[in-house]
Amino acid sequence: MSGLRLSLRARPPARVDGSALLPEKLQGQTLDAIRRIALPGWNEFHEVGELFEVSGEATDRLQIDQLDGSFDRLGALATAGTLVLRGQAGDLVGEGLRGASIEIEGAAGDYLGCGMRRGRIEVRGNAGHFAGSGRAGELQGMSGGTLLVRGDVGDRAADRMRRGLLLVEGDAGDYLASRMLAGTVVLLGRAAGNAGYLMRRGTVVLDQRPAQMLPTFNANGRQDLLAIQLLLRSLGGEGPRFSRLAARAGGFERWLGDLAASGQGELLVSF
Amino acid sequence: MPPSFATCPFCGLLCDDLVVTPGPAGLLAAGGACERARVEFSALGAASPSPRVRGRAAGLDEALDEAARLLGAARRPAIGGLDVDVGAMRAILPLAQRLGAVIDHSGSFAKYRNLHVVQESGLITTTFAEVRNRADVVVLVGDGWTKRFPRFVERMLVPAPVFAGDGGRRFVLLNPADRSALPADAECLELAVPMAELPVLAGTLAALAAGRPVSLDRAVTALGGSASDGLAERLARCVDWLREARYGVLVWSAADLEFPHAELAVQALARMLRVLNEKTRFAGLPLAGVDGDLTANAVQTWRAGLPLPASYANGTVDFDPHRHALPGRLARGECDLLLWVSNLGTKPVPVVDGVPTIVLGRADRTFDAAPDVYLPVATPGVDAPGHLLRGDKVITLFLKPVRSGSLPTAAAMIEALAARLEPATC
Amino acid sequence: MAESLTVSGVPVENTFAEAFGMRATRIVITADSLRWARAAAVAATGFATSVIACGCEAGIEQELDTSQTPDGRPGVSILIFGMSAKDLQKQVERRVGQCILTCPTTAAFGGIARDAAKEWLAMGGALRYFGDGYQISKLVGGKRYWRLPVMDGEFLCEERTATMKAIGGGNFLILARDRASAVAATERAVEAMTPLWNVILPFPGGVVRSGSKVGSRYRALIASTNDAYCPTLVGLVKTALPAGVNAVLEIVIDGLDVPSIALAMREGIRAACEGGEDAGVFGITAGNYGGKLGPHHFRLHEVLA
Amino acid sequence: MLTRIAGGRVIDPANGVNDVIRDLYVRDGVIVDAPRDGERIDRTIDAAGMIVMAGAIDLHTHIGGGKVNIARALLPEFDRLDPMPAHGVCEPCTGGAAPSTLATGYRYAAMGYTACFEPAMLPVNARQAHMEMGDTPIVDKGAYALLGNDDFFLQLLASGAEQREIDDYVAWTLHATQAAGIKVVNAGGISAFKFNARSLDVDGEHPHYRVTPRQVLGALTRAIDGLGVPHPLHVHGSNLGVPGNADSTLATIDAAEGRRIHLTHLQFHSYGTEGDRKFSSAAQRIAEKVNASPNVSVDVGQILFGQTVTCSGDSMMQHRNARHARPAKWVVMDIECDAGCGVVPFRYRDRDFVNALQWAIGLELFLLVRDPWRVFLTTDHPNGGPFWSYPHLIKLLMDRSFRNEVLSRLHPEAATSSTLASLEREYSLYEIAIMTRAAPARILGLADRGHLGPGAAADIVVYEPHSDPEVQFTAPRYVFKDGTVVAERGEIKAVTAGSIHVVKPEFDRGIERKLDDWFRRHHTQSLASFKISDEEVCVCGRAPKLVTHACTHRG
Repeated sequence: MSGLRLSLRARPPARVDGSALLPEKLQGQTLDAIRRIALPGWNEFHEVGELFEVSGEATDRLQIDQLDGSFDRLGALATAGTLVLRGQAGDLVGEGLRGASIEIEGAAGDYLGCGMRRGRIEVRGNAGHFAGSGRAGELQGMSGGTLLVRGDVGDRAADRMRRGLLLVEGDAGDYLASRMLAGTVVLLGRAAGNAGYLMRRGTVVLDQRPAQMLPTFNANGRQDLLAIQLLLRSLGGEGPRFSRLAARAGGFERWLGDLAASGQGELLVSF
Repeated sequence: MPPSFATCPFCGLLCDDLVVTPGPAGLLAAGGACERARVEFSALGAASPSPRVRGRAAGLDEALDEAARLLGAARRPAIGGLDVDVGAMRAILPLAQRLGAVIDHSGSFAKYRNLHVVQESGLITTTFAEVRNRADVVVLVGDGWTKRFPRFVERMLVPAPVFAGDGGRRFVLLNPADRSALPADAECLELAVPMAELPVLAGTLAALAAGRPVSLDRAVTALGGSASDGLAERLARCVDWLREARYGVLVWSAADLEFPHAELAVQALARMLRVLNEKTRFAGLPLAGVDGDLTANAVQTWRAGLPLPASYANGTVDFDPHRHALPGRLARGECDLLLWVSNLGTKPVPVVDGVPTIVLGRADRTFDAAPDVYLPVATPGVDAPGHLLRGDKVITLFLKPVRSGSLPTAAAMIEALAARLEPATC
Repeated sequence: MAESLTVSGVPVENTFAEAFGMRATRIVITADSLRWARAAAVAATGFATSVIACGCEAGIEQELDTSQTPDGRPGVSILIFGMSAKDLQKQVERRVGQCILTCPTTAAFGGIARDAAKEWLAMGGALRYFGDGYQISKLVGGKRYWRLPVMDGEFLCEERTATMKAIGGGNFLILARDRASAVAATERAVEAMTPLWNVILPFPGGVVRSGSKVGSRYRALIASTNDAYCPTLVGLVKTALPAGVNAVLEIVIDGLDVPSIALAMREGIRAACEGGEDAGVFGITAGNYGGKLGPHHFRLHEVLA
Repeated sequence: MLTRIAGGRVIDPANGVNDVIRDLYVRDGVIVDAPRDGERIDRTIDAAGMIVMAGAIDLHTHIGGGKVNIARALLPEFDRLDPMPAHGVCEPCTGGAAPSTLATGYRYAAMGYTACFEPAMLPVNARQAHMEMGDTPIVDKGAYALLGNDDFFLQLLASGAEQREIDDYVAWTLHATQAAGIKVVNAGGISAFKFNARSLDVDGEHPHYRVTPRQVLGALTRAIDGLGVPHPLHVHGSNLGVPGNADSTLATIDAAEGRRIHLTHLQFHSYGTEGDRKFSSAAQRIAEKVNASPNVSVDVGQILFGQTVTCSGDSMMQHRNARHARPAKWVVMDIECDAGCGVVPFRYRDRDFVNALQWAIGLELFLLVRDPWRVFLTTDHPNGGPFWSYPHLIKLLMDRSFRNEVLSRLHPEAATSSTLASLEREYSLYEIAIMTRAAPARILGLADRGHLGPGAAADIVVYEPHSDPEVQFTAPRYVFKDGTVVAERGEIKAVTAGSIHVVKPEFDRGIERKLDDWFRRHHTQSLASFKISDEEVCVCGRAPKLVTHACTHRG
């Protein structure tokens, strides 16, 4: 496969900020120059060459293999190119993403795609807590782009989400879409407790009935809404399970809430 | 000559009406002292510790030398505890900066339940004297506050609210609160649902307060109640009280909210306060100030611009409650030294295999596993002067020592330690 | 150089139709059934014959089957032409708001391809306040939609629709023996032009009888009846009507580009001339202002070549 | 050690010196007379061709106290955008919308400011305010204690107490909180908000005490004059930010009845209701009144475009303005029968009509108030913009074409709704020196600051002249603080500790009997706990010394 390839060979003693490893920044550099890039750890800087086997050619595609969860912020703020991560990616992968594509052939840590604005992240395995949310202390979560998790997501996925698309094939932990401001979540698996807590606007499509429905969501009856049909049809390319959801007829059971917030969000539950 | 009153540093109320005298077994706290104050003063009074190196008594110089040697060798030190006064915190932060340490308060997980809400939605709050003089409706969440703030009822809730008109004061107890803590004749409404249901209860009240059409039956079912137990009526009455209040106060202590993502329940309550304030006055009182949590955070926040937990690694300061939280850093094996500073309380020091530990601690503290170095330090308000932020966040009180002790202050100890380190290279 | 050209034996004058630059947008209206899409389209393109007094020129472009619409429902595409994006903005807001939003089961989508887009007009973006705060914005496939709660569910409306450069005023005139022949010829022409994309015939039934000239003896009017083509004025004014011609009808074509208008003119003229002079059609000509006013000249002989 | 600053162009308005080439001598942190012949000069700093002024003084900047710390905690997103890594002698910290105390000290000093006054110190929060100021390195500090919304004062006033008793209470507060002056914020309004009132105009009645803001202003201005406190009553008027509040502002001036009064962040109080949008500039009316009233001084509270956070004691108006918060999060507090606070982040946008007009109104006030001794350069930091935008603001005042060029880029109606474009005035360097040095020192009663005469503290700034005032004022060549070079060309060279400035007027301590009773009945701390001693404030404020300025009886 073409592109640059880094393969982890030494585990750093503490978490390392990997945000310098962007295809757009490395593109065109020599392998030696890339080996000399220093990544900030805790009170020390690690040269890429010390930590990784470096091979291939620096194009707009970068693959990092053998990840063990000790690198945070991989792909943060990326605007272009393709980043392929294999193994256990760390926390804050794709933080503030602005346009690139990140493929994780493994699992992701917490805060996956937090604050992302554009671009696409796809995870083959599971993602941790706060996928598609925002950085702690800030008002907004993910505000654009597509975040697709083939496995499960942890708690608080899409917390404070403002725009964009979070697609999950597996299950979601507690407080899915908590404080959601707008945007769209489609969950094929099951949502654990308190889905939609304090959500203000936005759409959460649940292909399975959640464990419980908050009393601050009111039933809106069965609704077959054109906007939702259109939305689901647009997901046809994301795999057969999404196509099947799009093809099902008869609309959804629609719940409106959270009335504890402004109450204009919708939970759409397959029946 | 009037008695000289002491200020008690052992909870966020900072009661300043204690009379502390030397007794046969340690210090005798009288005056307004609560049981907790009596125990703490007494325990401190009896101790006469010496520095220890790996459990063995040592001279101060030897212990400082050893601590400095360990600090000098550390590449990734963590500073924890921070159960301290302003002076100690002011000394700790330059050291943290110099060492590139990660720094966190032992109670920051609970503290963060409130900080989260401030940072991600905002809050309307009030302080003790407003509660005392103004509050006509007081909503009390949980019951941990009765233990953590023993004299809160006596000092803030028993005196008549002089600005509240003639109606007196009404109470709402959310969750299984201790009714007996309140005056026996107080008008009181109990919504006794399990603490873990607080998010649902808070959301329901917020929605009802905003006049939204919430089904009381569904709410009762979700809260684990039944049609016959009157919960629906009490919910409705509670909302009436909230809306009728001239000056309502909602009291909670974040440390009580021991369930995951509790900050969301606080945020629901914060929303409720916003809605209520469109028509009437209703403020929150997040009770805190135990173990110096507010103090440590305040000093860090004003000096660095960012609260705890923080990292000073690589000559910068960074705030991230997720990545820099000390328990996580320790559990992941990232730290190679733990400096624990605690001159107020005696919370257990985390023990991590292979991580040397230096404790600057209260005179009476004991250990299950002896730290590499223990440096006893003065307790502010007992052996040394100091300053602490009170539990309502606005008032800082001076802690006058009740005796003249010989122990150095934590600040002095840290400065002595810092003086032994190699000159900073950066 | 009076080169002569006939179609089915009908002489076509060697002249040109003079057309103007305009701005246009296409809106795709869908509904649960074609009936309601059509109803909305008819209303939305009503009273839109001439930009001078109607604010725009509009018409139904095509009826669409379920494979041709964004939401898989039957639909109708309409084209609206105006002199500027600003004028169009006003018309789109009014027509979508009054005629599509109001019509059962419908939805409205922008119909101009993104790469042809010139300016963007607010469509759902302008109508959303009808939702009184209950409107929902939704981004699907990179396009923003507004969902307005209405009494049969939701009105779905794309946030904006694009304009593109377009042309108004393509035309030809049918010179006929009598009114019946003229009408029959225009009916044939309109039928032939109806399947064509990118064009509309903004006048009633696609046909206009009140051809106009620039100016008037009344100072307030900028145009008035085309007296040279009025059979009832023969003998009174300098007429343009060949002998035997007693009725003239015009077909005006607005289109998104030159080839589409040219194609429409060719198909229309050919159909009008079908049956030749036996059908009472004696000539084809076109309206122009001497070439001074409009940049687009559709020469009849070239169009038919 | 004797230092000579040689050959600079000295601008020292307090001593009537305008651009005169002369040497300055500094010994032990103080400016001294030229030495006798033969006396050894240890160090000479060549200032030839450079401009020498006293250290600048900011008389209204929110640098400490709980509300600023709330703002810091509230907005980590802006700290993350403005990191200040460890550098030279500076510890790592952050700037942002509400900068850290370290960043505040470093940036003020680097810019040639050597003294800063926190204008809204809540008496109950005074310790923390002094601590935050104490952790603000290099610069001198002082604070104005807030009165006029505290229940003790309001009940005194409502009960018809004698002025003498009010004077004693005001003086007691100055002593107990270690303050340099007294400020009133939305007189009576903060308290009224606790009784659920949502607005209170100058002649409106407080819902509980039945007193009016006019009475509050009257009593406090009388007390300040009577006690001989050098700084006039510092007044944040009624109806902050409300269109049409110019009437309240004029009424506030009248309420002083000719006694000294300082109107702060006047820009936020100079709004009319003309025009389609019912929002207009009343700067001309206000400035005329100020020009005609020699008892009045003002600071402007200029707004500058960008992100900021408003920190105010005015909980009533901040709650009302909270709907404009951006980002949409805010904190409002009622505080301890003393006052309140509101922290509301704002983003001032140049394409927004209201914001653009606010900008223009501020500049109109600067240019229309004629006497530079009575108008002060402030942005009400951080409320209208950060203090580090002062060089930009100075350029706006000194360069008309620059000002009009900026105006032309704003919302077009800002120009048509104000007279700014037609104002030709350009401030001179001498006038800038007055408004940023000599005048603040005079109005605060700081005998040893704000000038370069012998006996003054050696707070001295040496600027390299530059055709662009913004460049010149951003990074002076040298900044001396008490004789130490603390900054060169914008870089901090030494981190020193500033002094605390206070006033301590004489009063009858008998007031403490009444206060003690009040504390027992209403407070949650004792009177003894409340008071801050001289020794304690130096610990809190990390101050090498407490400088007490004289009060002279006038009354």
